Amino acid sequence: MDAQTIIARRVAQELRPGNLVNLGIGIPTLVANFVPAGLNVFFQSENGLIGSGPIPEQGMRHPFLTDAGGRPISALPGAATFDSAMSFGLIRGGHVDITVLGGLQVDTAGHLANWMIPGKMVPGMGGAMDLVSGAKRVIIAMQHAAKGKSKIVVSCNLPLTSTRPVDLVVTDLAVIAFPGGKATLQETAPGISVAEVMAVTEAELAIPDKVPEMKF
Amino acid sequence: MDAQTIIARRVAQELRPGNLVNLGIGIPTLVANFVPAGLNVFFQSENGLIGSGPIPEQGMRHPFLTDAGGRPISALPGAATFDSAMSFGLIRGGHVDITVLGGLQVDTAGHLANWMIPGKMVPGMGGAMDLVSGAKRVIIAMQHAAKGKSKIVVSCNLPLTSTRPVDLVVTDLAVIAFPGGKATLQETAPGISVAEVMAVTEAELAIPDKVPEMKF
Amino acid sequence: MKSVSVEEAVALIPNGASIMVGGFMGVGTPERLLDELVRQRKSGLSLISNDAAVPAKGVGKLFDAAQVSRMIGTHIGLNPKAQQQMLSMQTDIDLIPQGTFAERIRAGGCGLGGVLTPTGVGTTVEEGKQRIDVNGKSYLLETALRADFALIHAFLADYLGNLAYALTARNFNPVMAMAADTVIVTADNIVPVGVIAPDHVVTPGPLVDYLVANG
Amino acid sequence: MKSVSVEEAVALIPNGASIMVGGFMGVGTPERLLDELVRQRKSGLSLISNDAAVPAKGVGKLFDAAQVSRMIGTHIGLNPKAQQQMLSMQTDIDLIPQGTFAERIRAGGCGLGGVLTPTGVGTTVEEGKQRIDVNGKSYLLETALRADFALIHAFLADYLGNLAYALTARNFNPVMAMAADTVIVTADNIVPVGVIAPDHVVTPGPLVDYLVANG
Repeated sequence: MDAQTIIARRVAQELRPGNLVNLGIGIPTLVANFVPAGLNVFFQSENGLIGSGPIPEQGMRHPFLTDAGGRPISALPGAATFDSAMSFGLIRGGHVDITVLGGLQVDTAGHLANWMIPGKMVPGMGGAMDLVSGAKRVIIAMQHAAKGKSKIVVSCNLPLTSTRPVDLVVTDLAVIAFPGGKATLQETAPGISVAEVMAVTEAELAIPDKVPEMKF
Repeated sequence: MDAQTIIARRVAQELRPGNLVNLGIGIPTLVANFVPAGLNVFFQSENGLIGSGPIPEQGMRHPFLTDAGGRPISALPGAATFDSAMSFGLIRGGHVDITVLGGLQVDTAGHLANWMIPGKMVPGMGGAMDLVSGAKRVIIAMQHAAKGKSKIVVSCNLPLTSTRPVDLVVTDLAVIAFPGGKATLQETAPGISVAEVMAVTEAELAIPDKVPEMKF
Repeated sequence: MKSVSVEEAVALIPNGASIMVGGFMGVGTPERLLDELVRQRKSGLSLISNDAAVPAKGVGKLFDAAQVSRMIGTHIGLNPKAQQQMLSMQTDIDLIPQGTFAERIRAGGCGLGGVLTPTGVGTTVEEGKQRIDVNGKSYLLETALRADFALIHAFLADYLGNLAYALTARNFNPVMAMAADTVIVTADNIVPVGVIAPDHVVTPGPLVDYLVANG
Repeated sequence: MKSVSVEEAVALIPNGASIMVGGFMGVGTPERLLDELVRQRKSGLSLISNDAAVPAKGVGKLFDAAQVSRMIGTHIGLNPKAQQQMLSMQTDIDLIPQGTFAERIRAGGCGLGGVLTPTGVGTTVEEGKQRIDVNGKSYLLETALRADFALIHAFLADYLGNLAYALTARNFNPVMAMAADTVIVTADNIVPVGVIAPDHVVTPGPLVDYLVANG
């Protein structure tokens, strides 16, 4: 399994029946591919849709049915559309059960930075700040390190997305939660030892007595 | 013409083509009866409708189509329904061109009291405060006096509905506007002299050189 | 979303709960839930409803049975029982402007702390509230309103809980369906998925916790 | 409501005007109005739009022709020209959270001075804003946003200007149609009164000032 598949499959295990789920762009989008049939989760696209489905065949696409990146999507039976004020009312009001987002850095306390690298081009935060402030559960799906540097850091030096800590981080090497506000290793990826995770993690992780491997 | 008809007919003359109009309960409701055919005004009912029409025949009424007092109404072709947040967004946002409301007192500066008599049962302000705060033009349709006491007063002693002054008061005796924040007699009712209006008005009215009679 | 009987739905509501009830003068109110609230003799309810309707109709039934200890609303002028209970201090009734009522509930449902409204500035409504000026205009800070339960009535509900409303029976139902911990819905018509087109859904299914089965 | 040609509609907009433009990545944007804004070489525009779309699409066309001097939006990541114009200080671009963007426009359209949102508290977004605590939770006061013109695209418009939107092309159009002094609409389909049922109207006709005639 490649890194992205490990992350996406593991995140998919967090979804519960009936959950309303918002997936960010990049690795988070892949999570939809690993949702068990019959789980009946609803995917929200923040441009105004609940019930978004896979990319339709050529010839079945409609220019007025796209995801938040502007790419064609389909709608499943029972879909609902709404305007942007309602869409972010759902997000900010805690009606979205889970949001899965990419990350640049997550720190020991669970703070996320994922929208801006000072000195580089600033694309804008889009919906990220609202999603992290408002969703019931925030899951970060990202590579454990980028260019050899740990993305799990002692303290974010990039601008924060929100002061609300995330709930779970899933990387290609580990699952990390934040009980009591302290980054804690929950699982390791298949074939990866606790020592290997610690070696490539800048932040100090709390290590429980037993750290199981991810199960697929 | 009786007092109510004078008031309602005169107020109807204030409506302009395409206006979105909200009529309060009581005399204001009668205004709809005097709108010239083809003027194309839209009536809003604040419980969630634009395009409200007259009471339908028995047997054509629907329990889910009522005015703000809960009475059956009809809807005209091109009607639109919406929720209460939208309805008051239209009102507060200045999208309602004219609201016609009843009044208990209007003072020299145009301040209105129309929702509460201290010591008496308090029914609640309903939508009155939003309508007076938000509508583009506020017209008060009321009797000039009640139980021999002028309702056009020096200063309201009843609790105000809003600090925003009303634009026009139409009574069975007079039309009063508030140019420069000063109650000014605009017209008298047919057969009523300026002196007669002044005699029954507590507030001091500015009297222009020429005060025409209402024309019907 | 779970489908339940009306008895099961109302059994979820404890005495003393805060309940938002959709409807405007009883139009668009979930009458079956109110009948069952009376039958199960729920007491000490905190009612959040636009008005008190009239006796024997809508939330008026709760005043008939003296089940309301507190109410936030905008108008009770057509229900003499609600008025009596207010004057005899049996029920604590807080009357606020209707647009403010709608926005406070919407704020509660949309995760906003409150809104700034010009309505009520300089009137008795201002008492105890913060006045905030923006660009030279004065507003009152009106804070968000939520409840334990929202009791909602729709015209159409599909098997997933997507809701559509009819005419003036929509009123406060859509905003209330977002502003409570538990949302219970009755519908005139329960229909298969797809009967309500995506663009015609007003309240998306994931907002609904319990849909009361029809007889 | 008045029916006008696309040339007449755009001629109403002066150089330097503030314009809200509906659409999300160009989906639900009134393309004909944008083509005409380019053809009439309107300059110095203050653009209020969720994003900068992509070159040659939606509001992207205004960046292609360097007609935007100021923008308030949430994301410009997919339009390199907008990014260049921001970095070269040719265009002053204010990027804010998308939910805040939607609420500020809604507040502008609904006569609210602003809203309290938790989004952005403790981040760079808080700079220069008032923080207000309600019930122990912190919020930012975000003020209302309005424009001189709103350029709106609907799927259906009837002869009275009632509008309905299709799928994700709805997005910011309904809130913007309430938040501008003058509202100009294009529609895929202009249809007789009654084709859009009252319960399916999203933007009522009285909000529309100009409906652009189809060819």
